[in-house]
Amino acid sequence: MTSSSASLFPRLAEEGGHAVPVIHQVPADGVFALLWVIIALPALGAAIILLGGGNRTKGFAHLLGCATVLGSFAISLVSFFALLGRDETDRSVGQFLWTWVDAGSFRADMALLYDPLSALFLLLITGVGSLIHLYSIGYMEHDERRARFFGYLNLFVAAMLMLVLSDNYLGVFLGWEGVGLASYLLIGFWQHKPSAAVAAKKAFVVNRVGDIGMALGTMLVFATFGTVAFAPVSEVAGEAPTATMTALGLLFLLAACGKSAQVPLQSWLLDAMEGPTPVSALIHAATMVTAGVYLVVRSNFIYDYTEVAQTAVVVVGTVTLLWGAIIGCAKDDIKKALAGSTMSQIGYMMLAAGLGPYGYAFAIFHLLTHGFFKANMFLGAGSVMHAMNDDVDMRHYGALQKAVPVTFLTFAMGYLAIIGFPGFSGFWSKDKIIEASFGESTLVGLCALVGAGITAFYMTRVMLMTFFGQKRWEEGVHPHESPKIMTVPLIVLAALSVLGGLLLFGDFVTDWLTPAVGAVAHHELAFAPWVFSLIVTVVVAVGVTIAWLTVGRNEVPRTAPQNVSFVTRAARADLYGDALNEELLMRPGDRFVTGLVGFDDKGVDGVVNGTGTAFAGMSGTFRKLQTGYVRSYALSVLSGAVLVVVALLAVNLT
Amino acid sequence: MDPTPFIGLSAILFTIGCIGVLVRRNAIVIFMCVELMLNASNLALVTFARVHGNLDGQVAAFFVMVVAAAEVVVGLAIIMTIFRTRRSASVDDASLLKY
Amino acid sequence: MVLFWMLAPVMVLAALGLLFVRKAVHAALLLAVVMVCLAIMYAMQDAPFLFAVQVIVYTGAILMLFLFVLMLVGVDASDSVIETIKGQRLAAAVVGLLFGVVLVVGVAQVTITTVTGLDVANKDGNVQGLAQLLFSKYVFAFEATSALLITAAVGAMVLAHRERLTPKRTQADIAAERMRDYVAHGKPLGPLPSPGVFARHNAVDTPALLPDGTPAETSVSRVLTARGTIRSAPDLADDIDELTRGMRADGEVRPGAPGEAAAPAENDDVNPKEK
Amino acid sequence: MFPWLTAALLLPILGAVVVALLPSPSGDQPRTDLPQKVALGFSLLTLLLVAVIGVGFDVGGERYQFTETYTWIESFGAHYALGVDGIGLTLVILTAILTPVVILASWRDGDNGRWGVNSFFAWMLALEGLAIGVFAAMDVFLFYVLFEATLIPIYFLIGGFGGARRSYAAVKFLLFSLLGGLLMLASVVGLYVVSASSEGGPTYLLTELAPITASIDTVTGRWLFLGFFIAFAIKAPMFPVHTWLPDVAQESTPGTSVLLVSILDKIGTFGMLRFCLGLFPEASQWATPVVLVLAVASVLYGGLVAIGQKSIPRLIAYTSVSHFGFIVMGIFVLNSYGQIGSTLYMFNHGLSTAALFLVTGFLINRRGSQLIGDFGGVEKVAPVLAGTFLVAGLSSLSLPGLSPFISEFLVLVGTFTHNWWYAVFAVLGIVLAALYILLTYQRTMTGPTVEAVRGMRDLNLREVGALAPLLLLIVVLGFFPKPLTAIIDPAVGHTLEQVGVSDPQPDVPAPTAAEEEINQ
Repeated sequence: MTSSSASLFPRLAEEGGHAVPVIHQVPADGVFALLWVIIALPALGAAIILLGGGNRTKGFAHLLGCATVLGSFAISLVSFFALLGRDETDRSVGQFLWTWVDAGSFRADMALLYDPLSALFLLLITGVGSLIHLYSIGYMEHDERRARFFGYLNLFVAAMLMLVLSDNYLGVFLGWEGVGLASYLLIGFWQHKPSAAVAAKKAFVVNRVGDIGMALGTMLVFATFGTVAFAPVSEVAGEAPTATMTALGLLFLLAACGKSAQVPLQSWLLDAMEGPTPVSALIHAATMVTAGVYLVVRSNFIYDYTEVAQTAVVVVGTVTLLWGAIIGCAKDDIKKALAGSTMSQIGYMMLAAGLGPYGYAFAIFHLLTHGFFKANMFLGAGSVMHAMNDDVDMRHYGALQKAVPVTFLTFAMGYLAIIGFPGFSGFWSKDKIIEASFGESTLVGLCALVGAGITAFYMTRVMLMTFFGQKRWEEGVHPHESPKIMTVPLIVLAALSVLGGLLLFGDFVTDWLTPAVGAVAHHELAFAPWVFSLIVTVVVAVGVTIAWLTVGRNEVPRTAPQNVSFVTRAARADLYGDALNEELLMRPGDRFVTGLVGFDDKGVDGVVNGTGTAFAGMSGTFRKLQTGYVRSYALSVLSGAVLVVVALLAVNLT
Repeated sequence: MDPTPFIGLSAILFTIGCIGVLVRRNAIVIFMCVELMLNASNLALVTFARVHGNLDGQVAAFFVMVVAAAEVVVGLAIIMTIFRTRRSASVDDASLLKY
Repeated sequence: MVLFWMLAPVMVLAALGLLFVRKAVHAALLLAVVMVCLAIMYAMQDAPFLFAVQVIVYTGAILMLFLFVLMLVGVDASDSVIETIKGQRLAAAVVGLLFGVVLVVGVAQVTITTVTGLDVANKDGNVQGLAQLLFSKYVFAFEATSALLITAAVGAMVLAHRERLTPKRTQADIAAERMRDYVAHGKPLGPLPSPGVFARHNAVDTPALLPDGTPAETSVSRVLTARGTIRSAPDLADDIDELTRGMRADGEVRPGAPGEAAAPAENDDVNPKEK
Repeated sequence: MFPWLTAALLLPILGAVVVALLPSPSGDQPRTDLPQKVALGFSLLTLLLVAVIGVGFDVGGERYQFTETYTWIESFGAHYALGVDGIGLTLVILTAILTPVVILASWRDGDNGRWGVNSFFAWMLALEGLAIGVFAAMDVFLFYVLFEATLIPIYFLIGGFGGARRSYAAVKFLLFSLLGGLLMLASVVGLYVVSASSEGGPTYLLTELAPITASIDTVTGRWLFLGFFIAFAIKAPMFPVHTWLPDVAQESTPGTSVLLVSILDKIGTFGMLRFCLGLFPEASQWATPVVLVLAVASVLYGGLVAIGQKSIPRLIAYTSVSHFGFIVMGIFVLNSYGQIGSTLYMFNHGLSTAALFLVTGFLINRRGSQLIGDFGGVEKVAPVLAGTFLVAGLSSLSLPGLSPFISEFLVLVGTFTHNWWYAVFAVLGIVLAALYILLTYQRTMTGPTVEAVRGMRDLNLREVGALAPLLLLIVVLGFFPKPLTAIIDPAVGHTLEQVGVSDPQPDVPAPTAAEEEINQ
């Protein structure tokens, strides 16, 4: 690696302390032979439900949907413990299924890679997925298309599992777009609402922009290394030119931005809240949106060799964490507030992932805990909406803690976790990230710190507006607690939100992930870690206090006040991200397309039709020669004869 | 006998026939002019037969006559038919073959 | 050669006449002159068979056909002097003369040095020589011409044949139609009355008199009526009056003079066409 | 040896004759659907025959198999010579699969034509036979004759059955095609001159011609190449000679559009691969930059203009322009990924566009309007229709897991390894694809159900039966394209060998041993 003294971020790799891990796969035996079943089960479920049709599968679709995911969870769990029992060097299990694409020297296999990283993801996806499936049985009970909903959910789980299990970039791409499709279908699940249909399309299209990065990245990987599989690439990654690695890193960052709703491709996530709430919990909080983080962490053997791309990841993460947090502060729609928060939290993960070996493990750790508490909160929000007749406006809530006690308590667990209340899971994971980012750069660290404060502010605001204060309910709303099938998953997730921090106990997570992402590196910090924890806690407390002072003490108006500061207006408008897209892309794009259509009709086709018209005009002129008089024809025949004779004479005379 | 005047006469008659076809309008007269052209060529054929000293030219002239006879039969029948339907023997009246 | 120089101007003049005469019949006669002269030239050039054929087939058959057709089309049909196609005459003259000039120039290029003559070829006789060629070298062409002639004959028949558009009227149809006419218009059932037959004057140009003394105009041929060479009944009546006056010198006059009787001549009997 | 390919060529044509001679149904009799049934029977028999050919094809064997060669016109060196390599076989199979599907889907479409039902299905079968002949022709002259002959049935199919301005569309199509055909004829004549002056005398036989043209004079070669290329570009169609396609798609019946876009247009790209590259390797390399620019332009232009369309068939037509851009791009990047991808793309595009045309055809037939604005909320009343439309659309936008993805990706990989600039621009096409498909889906299928579609029936059994094989193939080949790539791979290898290029090597080749180890 070439050194760059101008860099803000000194690299440990340069000092030789960090070894980029190389993936050595061992054949799948024992329980690992069943790896493919983990994907196949939900895929089968989706196929049965979707091909069978809504009416025929109505009776059993929800049960089948849950059963397949629970089955996958069981296998994942067994596999996890099996992996736990292995040597650290044997923890990358490969399973070859079949050759997918084989063209010339291009080859991509349907092959699975089960290593500590994917193991954690499997647990998250199937575990949280199972809970959300169960919850959906209750949440979607009155929807006549519930069977189809479960079909889509299963499809999503299958695709997501493909994404994290594939051993090559093309397979990741398959899962990548598969989850995009499922997300599209689920956001637009209530597609009779035009807003849902538009949001679904927007999500897909924005994701496609990110997919450009994924596609080009995969191509560049192939062009550089002659293969798209992780293992061989990780072996020789160090020999590739830095420029290539930078390009790869930026391309995959583009992909990650799309999938994980990072600035500048963040605009779809808030709109995606049009989907049913379990979808928001599963796809747009816990799993799919974290795929970008997965991609960056999985490609650690690329990012470790390129500072520029890493810096880009850090910048994107930092900007997004603030961006999302600010948006979250202004939203009155409970789901959108949570979506802003999701964006912000993924920003943290991105930031961590961009820190390289200092942060990979913490990114994943935060990803897990976030998966727990954010799913918990989304489901809680769903439960609240369920109680409030699907009203999402927090200004119509208030004083719900008595009406929906279980939801309140579980939501509170999630709340404490996300703001980083000491001891709760979010405290451990976020604290580590802030600490590591301070090690990188004071500026980034400060941003992360401020983000934590804002997080505390807006989450407290959500909490206060929803569960405390005065009743501001709509007429005829009688809040009631949700059925057991919904509250049980809430309780489980709340427990995980509280206890998720245990994963860090004895540095379990970081050690576990070492074979996949390398050992954690540590900065020499100015203060001891506990000092950072203290600072973070103080900042959080400040955020909570501000929220209490502004929201908790005052009456909350039932309609949003309009004479507010510019910052609030901007935050309500998603910091003008959509407006920017519209002005910069959609409007000119529209005009360009209209112009092009006109050009095609009038220009390109005009040339064609013009030629036709010209010939028609010419023949119109020439046909006048055809007078119909035999004698003029005879005259022309004679003239021809004269010409022939003259020609003959001319030839003979010369 | 010098054959050249014969050939010249043939050419002159042929030309007159041509012009006749072009300027006359009565279909029957036009037909006569065509006959004149055929005859003019016959004269040339016969003359060349004498020049070359074999009878092939005469045979050709004979064939021309036969063909002319057939042509006249059909042509006049056509003129009759047209006359019957259109009450006119002028070729300018049969000008349907136009734009 | 003398003969040639005598005939040639005649032919050229006759041919030119073809261009300028107004009546088609005259054109046909001028063409006949050209053809006969040509026949003589064939004879001059040792082609007696063609001479005969020219006279018999061309002048005899083809020209007669022309005349027949002219008769059918109308002998008096003549071209109008006005040219209908703009510039046709001028263009025809220019192109035609150009053609002629080119032709003549072309012919003049060829200098015919030796004339072989047909003495050798005609040693067994011209007809025999031609027959020899026709039935050996040109036999296929000859057979083809026979097919051509048959086709032409059939073609001419087909063309001249008038397509029957309605079923042929049988005698019964005609009789029935007459009855219908009689019922509807009171047309006489029988044949038209024969013209008047008088003791003194027995001619087709005089209408017969009906029992009431009126002339029956249908009794006279329509052609005569059209030509106006008909003697009207009043004329005849005058004659008769004269006669009777002469006969009845004592001055006794017969009642119902024909002059008055001619007045109601216009009735249904009169052919509506002539009306 | 049994002349399998001749049989596959003649069987549909025989079917066409039989169908044409069947008594045509008159108004007062109950409908027996006899022409449809007989046509379907013949097309299925052909499919069976082609399946036998496919099974009998030896992947490791000769390049051209099932060859038959008879001298046709000796003085031209023209032969009746048939034979297939992997590329030709792929397209023959595509033809054989699509024809029965189209016949089944167009069951009622021939009822209101200018001519009877019989002629509609007879022309379809005739087209199938001729198309198989084109793909199997081993002689340039025979190829040319069949290439032009395919215009006859398709002209009557467009001009006889469809919308109000079908005559305009048919004539436009014909004129475009004839223009291309004329240029190609010039090149075919030129080939005669070239081969006649060679040692072996005139020959049009591909196998004998290739060595002759390989050493052709550069300038001549380039001119001859241009004649072929322009004809194929019009056929394909590529920007800027594409404008006949939207008109035809708009006016003709869906079945006709499928036969045209999915099968006939492939002759263009097939021809580029076999004739342009096979006969004029030097000229092909010379033309590569221009062709690639045009191809990328087609990709983007087709996609952009598709977004702006108001009529669904026109939109699909423009998407095809975009897709053909990809195919041509893959062919002219001159490496195995691109060309395997292109050949696969031809097959997959055939399937996905057929599905898209047919399902939108069903939709349009029900509503009686082609305009996107006349639909809305169809998903609610006809979920199966909406679902199949979505799957067909997703395959058109190359969603991974559906067969077109693999081909598109391979083409892009090929382009990337050739020159990454082209790939960067072409890859924008995938965003455009998402836009034009999903916008259409959103506008027609989602939202509140508009009044006019409220009583719309869902797909019936026949329609599902026509679409199911297509969608099944799309999904199966999306995960397991091996049967096709296996037969295409050697053929592309031969083509590249003729051109004299080989695949670029990776900068940092990664060891593959580790992979092989687990793969056992």
